[in-house]
Amino acid sequence: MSGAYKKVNRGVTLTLWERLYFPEVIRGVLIAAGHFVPNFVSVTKAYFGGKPSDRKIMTIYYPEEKPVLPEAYRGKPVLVRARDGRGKCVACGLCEVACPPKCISIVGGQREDGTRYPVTYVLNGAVCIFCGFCEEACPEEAIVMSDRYEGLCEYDRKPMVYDKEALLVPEEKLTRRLDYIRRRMYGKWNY
Amino acid sequence: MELLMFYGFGLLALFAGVAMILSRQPVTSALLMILNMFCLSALYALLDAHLIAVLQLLVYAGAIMVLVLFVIMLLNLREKKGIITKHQASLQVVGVAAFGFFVMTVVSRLNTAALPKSKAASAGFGTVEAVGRILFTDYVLPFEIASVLLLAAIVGAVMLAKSKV
Amino acid sequence: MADIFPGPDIFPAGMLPSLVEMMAKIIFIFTMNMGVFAPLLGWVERKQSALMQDRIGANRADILGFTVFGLLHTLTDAIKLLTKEDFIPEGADRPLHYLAPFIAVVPALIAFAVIPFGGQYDLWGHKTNLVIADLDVGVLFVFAVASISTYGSVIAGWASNNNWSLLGGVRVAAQMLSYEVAMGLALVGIFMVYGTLRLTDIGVAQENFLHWGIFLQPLGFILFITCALAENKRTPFDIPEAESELIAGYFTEYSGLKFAMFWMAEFLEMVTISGVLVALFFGGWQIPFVSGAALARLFGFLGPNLAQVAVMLVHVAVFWAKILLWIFILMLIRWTLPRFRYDQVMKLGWKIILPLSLINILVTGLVMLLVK
Amino acid sequence: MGVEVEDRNPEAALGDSVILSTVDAVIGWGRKYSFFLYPFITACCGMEFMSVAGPRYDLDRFGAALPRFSPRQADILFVVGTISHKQAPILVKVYNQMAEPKWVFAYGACVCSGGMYNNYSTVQGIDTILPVDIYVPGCPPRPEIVFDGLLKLQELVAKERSSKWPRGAAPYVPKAKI
Repeated sequence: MSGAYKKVNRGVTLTLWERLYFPEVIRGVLIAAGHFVPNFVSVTKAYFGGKPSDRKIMTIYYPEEKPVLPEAYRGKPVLVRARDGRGKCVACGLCEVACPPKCISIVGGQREDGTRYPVTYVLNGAVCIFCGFCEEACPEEAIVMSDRYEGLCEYDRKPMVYDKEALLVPEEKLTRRLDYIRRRMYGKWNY
Repeated sequence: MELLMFYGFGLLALFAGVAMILSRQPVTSALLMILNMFCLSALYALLDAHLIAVLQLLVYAGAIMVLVLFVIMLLNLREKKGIITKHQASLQVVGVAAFGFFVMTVVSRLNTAALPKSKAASAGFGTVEAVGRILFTDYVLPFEIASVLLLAAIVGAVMLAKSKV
Repeated sequence: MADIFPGPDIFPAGMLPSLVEMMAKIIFIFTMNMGVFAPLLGWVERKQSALMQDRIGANRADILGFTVFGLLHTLTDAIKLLTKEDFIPEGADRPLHYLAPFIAVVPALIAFAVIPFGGQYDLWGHKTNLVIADLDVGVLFVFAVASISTYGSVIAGWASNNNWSLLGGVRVAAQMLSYEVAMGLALVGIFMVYGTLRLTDIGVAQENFLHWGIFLQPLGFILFITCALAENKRTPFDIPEAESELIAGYFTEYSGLKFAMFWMAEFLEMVTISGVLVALFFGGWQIPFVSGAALARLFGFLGPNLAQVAVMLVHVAVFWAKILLWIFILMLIRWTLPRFRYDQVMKLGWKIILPLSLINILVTGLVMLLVK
Repeated sequence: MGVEVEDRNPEAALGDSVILSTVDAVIGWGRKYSFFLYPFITACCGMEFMSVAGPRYDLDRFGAALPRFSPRQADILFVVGTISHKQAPILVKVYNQMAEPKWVFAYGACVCSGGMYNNYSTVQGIDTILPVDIYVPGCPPRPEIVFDGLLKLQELVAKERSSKWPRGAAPYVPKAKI
């Protein structure tokens, strides 16, 4: 054979001790046991009258313990109901355009005082991908991503199509997210 | 009790043997043969020959029949074709005749010959120690010759299986 | 077996106590295996793997809010598997498809007949030997039965009329055949050291802590535990049921209770292997540095008979505790090591373990000659 | 069969302080906490599925963590990832191979409704080919949402009556032979 290729040693050549295999098996088993024993002790301690913090395992006990959500968490998208009771949405259709899976459909209308509002605002929850583009596109802070993740799963697809009433949430409940948008998102885009 | 078990296992062994021959499915035949070996091993155990019983299970029912099954399963013999099916009827007649002749000979011989009386088993009969002692004193030469024969067979198998020397 | 079936004269003197003793021992072993270990090991496997992986494992099944560390999940599994559709594929060999799970389970139970779970005790003048069948060929019997258990998997693979199952069955046959030879040879050293195949005698010989099999036969021990793992068909050697290659191997087409039986067979085999390991290498029922006589003196205040009962109970408890320890270690190995490739398994069996066990026999013989 | 009396649950009326178990309730309880799942993973949701099954969220706590790769032994078909029309016959075959009782878990927007891929190549929601028991939206769904769906499915399973089974083959018969 001509030396046309260069042999690369990727550090996988084993020493004799490693090639014996058995010592390495014992080492691996000991590592595994090193995980088992402290976990076993801490879980048993937590079970018998200890604090949950005694548990060294990082598993979240989901339905009983809720995860701590970051501010940037994007849950169910909701429409903001302003303090005067009306929705903030003006049916400009920017979210409809920005939505990647095209899950929003709006029929706009005009009130007697000249302000625009959505006659129907339908958001298909089964299609929505929780990307938050609608929130970024919205000039009125009318649609924001809430931190709601419970109750989105359904036995049927029909209840997953949300209409305007199902989407409207009072502004007071969304202050955290609105603050976050103003601080981070507008700051980022330098409005 | 012992007699009852002897008849039970004996009949089961006979049934398994006959069913093995009659079965059309090769895998079923092989399994019935395993059952037959199992019964034989039980009969050995009833004769206090524990080592032979266990070896029967270990070697014949365990190892060799696994190999047989292995081959049958890989070949997947389901339908038999060829010369045997063509002349099946005549072959059956010949087989029955031969078997009948064999049975008649054996029965007539057994009727005339006096069966030797069985001796009571001595203490420690059939144990590993007793069998080992006999193997390595009285029968040491046949034992060694057998081992050489097996060694030759192994070497031959390796030579045949090896693609290049 | 002459002890079990005492000849034509029905009810000779002293037969009733032996009959009672025999039944008690059989029932005890049966409950320990089927009633305690088979369900418990499912739980142990789940919880232990979870804790090894820094998880918490199944813990949510509850009756009135009591979860009992997730033990009830075993019960839910049982209920679900009982009520699941029992499926037989088209073109399958129906009788064999039914038979295979039973052939897989039964040998694992039978093998326990020769494993002593306690010594010999003199209870109210009746000699009690805590082993169901004290066979002269003890360990060979275990091998023989283990070789029979192969058929459960092989038949299951063949009867399912499924290519993956068939491949799994063939792999089982090849693997068992290879490792049985090596396993038998690995134990020859032990037989040479103790001079007997009878498991009770080996147990008695291990009364001295330094005469335990693991100290006299360290290499034999390593070889045996490797072969035993291979016989058990669990993860480092689970090529017959390799999920990434064969879906689920020989039990691909099994559902519901029959699948559960294969599962149970695996667990029972694990108990049996631990039993053999403890009996041969880990002193059986013996406690290190505490002989049975010393223990009897300790319980002397109870009177001779009750003291023997107490010693018996302690020994049985020690034996099962050792089995639990071994099951823990086997589980650790199962959840630590990745699966071997098929050719690696064969190479390990024929080219490494078999020559090493032969060398072990040679060295053992030489040392025994020198010591004499 | 007459009119099915729904939700006349005496246990709930007594504040869950007693168990008046009918056989269905016991079976439902057993099935609810013993999902052996068949992960039918085709796309990116698979990564999130690993996170669900991993130590942080730990699917095993619900008794749903013994993945059986043989459909005969699986109870719940996790359809994880986009199902293209090319893939649909395979999915239907796997569903039909599963032993009753069986449930289908639609994991992610693509499986629920086609999601982003509103085009010629993608199945617009697997409920067009299979009966689906629970829809979990998200792209991919957060582990919390998955657990929410799993708990909801457990409720459904606990209340089921045995008359619901067997459910039979999927309504969709693929034209192509696979």
